[in-house]
This record gives sequence, structure tokens and C-alpha cells, in this order.
Amino acid sequence: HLPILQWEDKRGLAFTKNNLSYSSSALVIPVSGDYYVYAQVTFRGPVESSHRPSSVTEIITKVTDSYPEPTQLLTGTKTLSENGNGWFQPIYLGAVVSLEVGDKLMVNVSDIKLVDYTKEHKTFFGAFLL
Amino acid sequence: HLPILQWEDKRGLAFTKNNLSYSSSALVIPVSGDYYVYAQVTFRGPVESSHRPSSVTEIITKVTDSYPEPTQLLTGTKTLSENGNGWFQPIYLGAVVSLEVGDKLMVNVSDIKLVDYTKEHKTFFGAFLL
Amino acid sequence: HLPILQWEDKRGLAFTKNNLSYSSSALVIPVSGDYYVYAQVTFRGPVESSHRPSSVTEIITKVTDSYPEPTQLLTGTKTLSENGNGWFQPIYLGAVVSLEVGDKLMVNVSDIKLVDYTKEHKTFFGAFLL
Amino acid sequence: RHAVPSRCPAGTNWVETARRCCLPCPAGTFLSEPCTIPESLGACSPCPSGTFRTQPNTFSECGACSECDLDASQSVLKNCSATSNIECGCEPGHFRVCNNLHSRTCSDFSCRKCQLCTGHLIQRPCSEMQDTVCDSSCKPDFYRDGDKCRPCHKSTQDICGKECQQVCGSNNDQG
Repeated sequence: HLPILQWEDKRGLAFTKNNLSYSSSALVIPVSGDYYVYAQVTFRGPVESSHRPSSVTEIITKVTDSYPEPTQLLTGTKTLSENGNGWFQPIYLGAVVSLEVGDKLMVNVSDIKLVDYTKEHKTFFGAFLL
Repeated sequence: HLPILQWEDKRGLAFTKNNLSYSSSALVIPVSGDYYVYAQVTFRGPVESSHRPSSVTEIITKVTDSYPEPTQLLTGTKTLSENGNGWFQPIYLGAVVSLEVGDKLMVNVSDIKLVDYTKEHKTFFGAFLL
Repeated sequence: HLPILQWEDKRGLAFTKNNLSYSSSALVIPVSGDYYVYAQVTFRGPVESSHRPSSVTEIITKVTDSYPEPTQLLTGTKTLSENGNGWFQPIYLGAVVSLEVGDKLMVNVSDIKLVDYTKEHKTFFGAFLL
Repeated sequence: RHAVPSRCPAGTNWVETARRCCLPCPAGTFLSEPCTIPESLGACSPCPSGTFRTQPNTFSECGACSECDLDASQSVLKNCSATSNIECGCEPGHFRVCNNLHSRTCSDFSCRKCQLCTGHLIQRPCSEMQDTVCDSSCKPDFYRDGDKCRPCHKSTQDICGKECQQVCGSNNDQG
């Protein structure tokens, strides 16, 4: 499986409302229904040590207690063509998904070392009930 | 006109359920109002042939029975700079639009052969009433 | 500070009306609450001059009358690697933010000369109350 | 429509939750409880660690501190405090490449390795904001070979051309 991002859920712009809760890197669905789920990850590189990858990928996945395998809900994947030194690349995803109470939403990425975690307005994740 | 994407509306989440009906490759608006309309198309390049388009385009259009010309609602267009052969590129669009009952929404693309249909979490289309 | 985009709020759909008013290049929040705020800016490169910026940036910022510093809410920033002359690149941003009545939302860009204003379905900005 | 009263008295801010004007809390704190009497001070609580407010305010929370991109050769110049965000710079041997050329502050930047003027004299050393500027002339005991400067001690009789002879020739005789 691809690595899962951890999220800040208290400070600054982050907030969890209408009892959408956040625990062990997942948003937990409090009531069944259609949700608009979205996430942006800003990737940046190359990091001195690592080579330049050929692509970056962000996947919003759902884990349901009653089903062992995570389901891939939304995927954004892009090849990189920046040749020079510093490159950065945001990927935004958002769509309506039907979710059940207790479902957990997570964001997986192709390489966690390439994620720009330094500013809350560059990498974010959320959902709201329609 | 640019080719129109066909959508799988039964299985999975390739298409939103909330009482929007889908017929002949269009979302049909059941009640007038402001809708958040969104679509992502993942384009990907053929591996073998060196022919690589200079750009890819995705347009969400509206067709109204009472008006002959389709209206372009949202457009995402990007030049390609990947030099290698295998490339892929997602384009996401989303915005609020005022729609009338009976309006039809469609997604047009610059080249249907370049659309990655393989997975419904990579290419999707939907809308919800505010 | 980065330049602020001006918006056409009368014609077409460059900006959604749902009781959000618009003045001096800002969306003014009429009632406190959680809003889904979104904006897309299509950047495009001048064909003639070879000057190509190394990156393009779009930032949705919030200004509160009672506080002297703007708050960066959402940022999309991408390096450019197109080598040819004519290039274009859309950046889409959207997320839920908590706003107070009277707050102003604006879109800042790295270089206003590179923004494709020609069509309102390519560059747009809006918000809706959840 | 809840219109905001056009003007709170100078020095006070409209607080929507209490629907009255309150005095702002000092920088480094936030308004945890609105004022109960118009134009008075509510309850101000210090910004929790990892958050800050640089100015007096009537916000219900503080802003989140940014972080320095340590994986990309950034370094912490000044830690985040209750009244100011973190300040990042570049590790020694690196300089800043501003991501937004039009922003005066260059607060959004990546760090790139300073170039080494191997064999060349240094015209201007690398600094936080600028790469090293190498001089075109070679350092002592280095001879020019195209646009490169090569060390004399590595030159052997057969490859030591005219340029090399002039610079290293006297050394080789003594050697």
C-alpha cells in the first residue's frame, strides 16, 4: 500500500465540524450520506537525497470495517517533466461519494518525502455532507 | 464540436446518484437551481507512438433545449511538456452554475483516444444542488 | 504582496451570485458560516518573448477589516517546464473555510500579465455556504 | 441579513458571536470568550504552541505556524513564537531561489546548492540570497584548460600545454 498522510486537525485553518472526527490519520464519517470529499497535496522536489521521480500520485481511499480492502475513491496522478532543480506540483481532487457511518477516509501518496507539509494552505483535506 | 465523453452510470461512483438522471452521455437537471458541477478527466499518452499532442483540453458544456448552441461552462486546458513516451495528466474542474430543469451537462475532451477510462476514480463527473 | 485579480461580476458566470456581494476585487461574506471557496486561474505564456517564468502561483486570501494582515487560505503553485513558447496551465483550488460576516476573499496571482482573462469559463472564482 | 454595524467605536471590533463590539486581545493571544459588556475586553487566552497572532485581534483562534522544509535544505532562522511565525532560511552552502519573482519578501523559496568555483577565484561568495559568483581567472597553481581551471600538481609533462607551461612550468622545474 502507498504511505498514508497524517493531518493536523486542531490548529489554524484545520477544523472538524458537525462531528466529522479525525483519528489515526483518517476522517471518520459520523452519519451515512452523500459527501463532497476533497484533498490537495503539493508535491515538491527533488529533495537532495532522493532522485527525481517520473510521476507523483495522490489517492483518496475509503476503509470500511466490514470490508478488508481499502477502496480507491479518487486518484490524481501526473508524470513530471521538470528537468531542472526545484520543482513543485499541486494535485487537487474532489467529488461526491456515498459513505456509511464509521467509514474512514484517508489520503495516500506515492512518496511521502515529496509532500510539502510546511504550509497548511498548500496541502489540505476535507469533506462535507450534502 | 469536441467529442463528448460517455459515462458509466450504474456501477461504482463514476457518476453521482443524488436524483440526477443520466441519458445519452449527459447529466439531466431535474430541478432548477444553483449546482456545484465538477469533472476530472485523466489524459494519458500512448506509449509506443511518438505522436504526443501539444495540449489536452476538458470542457463542461450545457445544452438547453430552447437554445441551439451549447454553452461552455468550465474549461481546463494545459500544454504538455513531458518528453518521454508514457505520460499522464489529470485536469479537475468545478464551480457553481445556475441551471434550469431539463438542462443537459456534458464533458467534451480534445481527444477521446487520450482519455484514461480504465479506472472510475481517475475520470469522473458529477453535480449536486446547493 | 502579490497582485490581486479583478473580477467581472455582472455578466456571465465569472462569479456566482448566491447573495455574495462583490466589491473592489473581493467577495464579501454576507453571513458567518462554513463556505466551500473555489477558484481556477488559467495562466498562459506570451508567445513571442522567450521569458518564461519558472513557476506560477494562485493564492486565495482572506482579509478581515479588524486585522491588518491577510490570511492565506489556499495556495496552488506549480513550476513550468514547457520549453516551447506558447504554454498554458490551469490551477484549481477549493476547500471549506470558516468565515465571518464582512470577511473579504480575494485571489492573488504571481504575475497578472500571465492570467488568461479572455474567457470566463477558464478563469473563475466563487463560494457557497454549506 | 445580519449587516455588520458600519462602525464599531475606534479601537473596538465587531464580534459576530456576541453581536457586539469588543476590545481586541493583545498579540500572542486570541479571544476565547467575547466581552459581556459592549466595548469591554473579553477573555483572552494565549496562543497554544504551534500557533501565533502577530497583531491585536478578536479572532476565536490563532493562526498555525508554518514549518521549514528541512528535507529540502531549509534551516530554521527563528522559531515560531506566540507573536510571530517561524522564519526559514537556507542551510550553509545553499542559497534561496524565490518561487514568486514578483513578491518582495521571497518568503516562498527553495534552497539550491551554491556552485563551487573549483580552481577559479571567487568574485563574490555565496550568500543567503545569491549564488557564488566565480571569477573567470584561475587560482594560483591552477592553469586554464578551456573554461576550466586545472591544478598544476596533476599536470604531467605530456599534457602540460602552453598555458599550463606558463603557469605550472616554473613549478615543474623546481619539482
